[in-house]
Amino acid sequence: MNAEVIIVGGGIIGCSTAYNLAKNGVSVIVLEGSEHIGNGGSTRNGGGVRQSGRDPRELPLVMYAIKNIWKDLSDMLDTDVEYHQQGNLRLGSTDKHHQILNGLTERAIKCGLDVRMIDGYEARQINPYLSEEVTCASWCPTDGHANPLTATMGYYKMARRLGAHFISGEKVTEIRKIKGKARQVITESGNIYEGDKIIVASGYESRFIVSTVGIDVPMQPVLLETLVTEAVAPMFWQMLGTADADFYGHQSNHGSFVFGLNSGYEPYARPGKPVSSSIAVSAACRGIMKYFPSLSDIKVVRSWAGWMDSCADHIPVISPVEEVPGLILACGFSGHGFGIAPAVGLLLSQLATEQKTTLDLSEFRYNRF
Amino acid sequence: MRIQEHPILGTYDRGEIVSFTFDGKVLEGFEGEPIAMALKNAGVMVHRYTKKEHKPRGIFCAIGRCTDCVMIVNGKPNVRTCITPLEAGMEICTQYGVSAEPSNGGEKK
Amino acid sequence: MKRYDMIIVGAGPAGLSAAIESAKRGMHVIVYDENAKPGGQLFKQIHKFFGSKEHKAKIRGFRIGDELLAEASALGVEVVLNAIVIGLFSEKEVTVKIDEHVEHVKGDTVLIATGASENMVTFPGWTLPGVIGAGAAQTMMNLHGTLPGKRVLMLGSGNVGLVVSFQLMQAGCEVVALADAAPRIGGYGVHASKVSRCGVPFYLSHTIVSADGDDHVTGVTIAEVDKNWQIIKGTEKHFDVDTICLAVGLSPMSKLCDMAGCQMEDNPSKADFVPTVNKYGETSISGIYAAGDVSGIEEASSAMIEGRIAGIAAAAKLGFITEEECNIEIEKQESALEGLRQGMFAPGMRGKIITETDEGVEVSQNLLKKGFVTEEEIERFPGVTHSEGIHPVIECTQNIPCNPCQDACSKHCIKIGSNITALPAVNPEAKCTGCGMCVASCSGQAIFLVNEDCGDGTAEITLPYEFLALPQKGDKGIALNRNGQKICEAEVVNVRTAKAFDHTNLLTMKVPKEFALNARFFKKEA
Amino acid sequence: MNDRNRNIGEYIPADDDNIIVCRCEEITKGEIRRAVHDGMFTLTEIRRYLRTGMGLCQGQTCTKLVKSIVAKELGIRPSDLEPATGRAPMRPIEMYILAQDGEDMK
Repeated sequence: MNAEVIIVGGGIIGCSTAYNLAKNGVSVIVLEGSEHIGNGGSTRNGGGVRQSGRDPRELPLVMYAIKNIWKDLSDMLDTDVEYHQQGNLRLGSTDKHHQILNGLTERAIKCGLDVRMIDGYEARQINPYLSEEVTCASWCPTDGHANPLTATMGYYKMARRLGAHFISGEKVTEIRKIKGKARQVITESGNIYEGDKIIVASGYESRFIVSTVGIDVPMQPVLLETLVTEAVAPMFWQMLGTADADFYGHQSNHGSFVFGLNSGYEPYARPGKPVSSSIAVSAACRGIMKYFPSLSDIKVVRSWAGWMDSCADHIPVISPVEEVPGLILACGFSGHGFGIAPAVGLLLSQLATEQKTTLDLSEFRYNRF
Repeated sequence: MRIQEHPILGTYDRGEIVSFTFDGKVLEGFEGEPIAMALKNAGVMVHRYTKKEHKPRGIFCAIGRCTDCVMIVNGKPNVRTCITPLEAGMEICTQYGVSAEPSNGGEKK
Repeated sequence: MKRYDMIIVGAGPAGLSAAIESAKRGMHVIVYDENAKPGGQLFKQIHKFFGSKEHKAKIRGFRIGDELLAEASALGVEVVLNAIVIGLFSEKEVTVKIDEHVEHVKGDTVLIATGASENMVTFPGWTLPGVIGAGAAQTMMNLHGTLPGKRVLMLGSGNVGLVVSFQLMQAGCEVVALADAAPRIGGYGVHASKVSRCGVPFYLSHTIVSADGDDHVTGVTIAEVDKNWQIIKGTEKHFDVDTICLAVGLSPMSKLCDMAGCQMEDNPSKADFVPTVNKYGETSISGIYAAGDVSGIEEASSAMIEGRIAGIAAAAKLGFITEEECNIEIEKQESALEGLRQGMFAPGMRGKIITETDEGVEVSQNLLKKGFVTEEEIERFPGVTHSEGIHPVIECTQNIPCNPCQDACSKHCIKIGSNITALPAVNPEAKCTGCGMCVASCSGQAIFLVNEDCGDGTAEITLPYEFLALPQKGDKGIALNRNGQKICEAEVVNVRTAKAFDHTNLLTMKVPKEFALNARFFKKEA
Repeated sequence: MNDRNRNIGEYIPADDDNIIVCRCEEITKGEIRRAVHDGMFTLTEIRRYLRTGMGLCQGQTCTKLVKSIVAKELGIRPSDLEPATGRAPMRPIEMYILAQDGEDMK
């Protein structure tokens, strides 16, 4: 099967790229290795659409997405992506926390972001549910959150409506060069797909796929765990985080809270199917209750785990690979891919059609390591 | 309606008669029986109205699975009344969406 | 971390049976159950069970639960109730909520015996209060002494629908109709017959069109369906009811197996998504077992044997018994299981149309469509004979795994033989004394003692009676036929209750002798 | 291999499209059918897109119903569809109770 662009990976990056390409009349085939669209980090993340706390190199991407895309995304995708832009509180309770938050804040201000340090009192003015434990916070009013599930499926739905051809359960094993250019994608079932450009956006798996054309990206899979609560009446709409990153999350439109966790043992999770640990949810509950005592009675209904592709320097690779003409890499999102996905999709579509990209991508070169 | 005597089971072990309130009205039931049973015997069929369509719901599975019978109990929403034992003085309220207020059914936004 | 030789999730028939077998062999076993009472769904089952003596036949379900629990406790098994298992993690670590905290425990083996949950069916109004699961009705009546409603329509003619319909009447409800979209009754004919003779009409090939009511159910409309399950316009029937009971099958509650990472399969013959298990009940994860409904919907008697097999296999795995011992014992259990899986209702027979019994007797079509065997049909079955004086009439017409009646008669009037699913036959050589043990022992309430001609133009029929108020000797009323229709006047001439009958009263009524062959129930005239 | 471009026909509105299937999240049969035609070919995708089975009961009531609707719409057998993954906790549990976790707390 042929198309102008073959995208390997049906996550939100692949889907948003397919959407941007299909919208411009470019023929696309998207190959998803698992049975389900958006099965990796795309639907397994905390839904943050945030600028604060981000690596300065990534900031232009997310600032662009927030300014130009997120607000209209629900209409664009004919899907409620539940985007809320009501600020981000990153909470702390010790001097060390203050130091961490202050450092992040100063760096972001230098990049032109509207973010500042506030004290516990002001934090409680913004979010009255916060306990006295909270003594400091960074506050970025233009941050927010969205629903990763509907955003990912929305991009998929729209891309498909616009003519992008998705195939799931089609695990790519090899990229093959034809006369010096990456042109063919070969799958486990033996099928061959051919295109002028091949975009690899398969999370950690990208590593194995691009190694078949002699490329490597230094990254490792790291487990992420999340808990979801029952729905309760609306309490607050800010995105939350902590200086220690021991939990982060928000209340969704549905009324449930979604909290990402960090028990500290995630880097030692065994490879294979991502599975929840027996202790992480409990540990997170203790952390959440310390800052939000009024959530103590709320019931946890679900927990899940997923792999993220953590890059050596914690920012992604979004880059054409000149030494393998035709190959474009988009991986190593290091757990912050969701908020920037709308921008990344646009930029990748520009790379694939050899247009000048709206934003400079030189920080995300594949050969920076 | 209570079964007074059953041909196979005889009579039932029941707790003390206790009072509780349902939407402010004082009702009686047996201590320790599921809240839903006390309500059912007091003629209460509707436990809640749903969030989106505002439709009535009551007992459905009676074993804590389906969560249709949830109500506000002592201020806590989403309490499965079919498996929560009745205690004296409990304040039980009809749940609207996820709230006790008919006007705010936990509507989004 | 606290560690057990075996952690069992679910204190139902499978879980408790496994606990007994493994503890018997020296294992340190703990059983968790989320309910306040042990026995799984057994504790709501008030009817006598089918099966063989060895597997607790003719004992009422809730007593089986009590017996299993007592046996397990005597063997030192810890049974923790109100214990909600949160998850089964790697290294066979179980987290469980007990009271207000969470415990972490590990098992060298784990048995998942979480049972099943009820299937549901949609129709306009199905979310109205008053539409309930059949299990909910049982819970309300048999556990909490609460009537689900006054007038009930039952949807579903499987064993659950039939048994619960009968229980509803025992509790004092009126069952206005029993409907099923299938063209044939799905459950045991004997269960259908005992409902039918109480006057409940059966509507096969009928489904619910809608439940009516604003805030709760006030009525229901059913209609006939065609071969493609489409409603045939103009066949609607309306009933004023306050309750609609749904009994449309069960599905394995296998989420814990899935979470643990066991290989799953969607197996229609096991009624849905189940863990793949080997002959020991072991899943794809070494040391994790599944038994009972969670690994495929069957009767409680099968669940008990599956539990035993898993318990024995786990004992062998952990070296508490040798492999040889294990194989010998499991072989015994397997042959018992094989026996239970014979007959017309065997798992392999699902969906098949049966026209003849194993004995070559044509099955009653009326039974399958209307819930009762007609007077003409009943004569061809080996349990129905005629002789002078009192004699048993056994209206058991399907091959089901059940044989307590054979042992109940000390005079050997009833013969089933070694094949547990064979139809009971009356032994013409033996002499019935009218003791009534057979009547009380028949879980299907299908045995009657009949004296067709008392010499004064009357006949006497002794029937099982499990309702209140219990009629008294001398009470006058009406006799109903197998279809629940009034056929003649009747007088109660004897009512026997005995401990050995276990709440099945034997009511003897006198009717004009021409009705001896079809008067099968007594109703006191109001 | 699941080709999302394969022809499953047009979405044809039906009389019973407004029937609630997922009781917790109040998702109708029509919404589920339309989602299938919008490319949601697996139960997991339907769940992510519509929230079926993600309410308080955790899909214990509607999973089988949703499965049969999706299968019918796709023209496949229900057994060809894999249900969504089972996840802890198996029952809703309060945060303050989960926080009380330890092995020897008896």
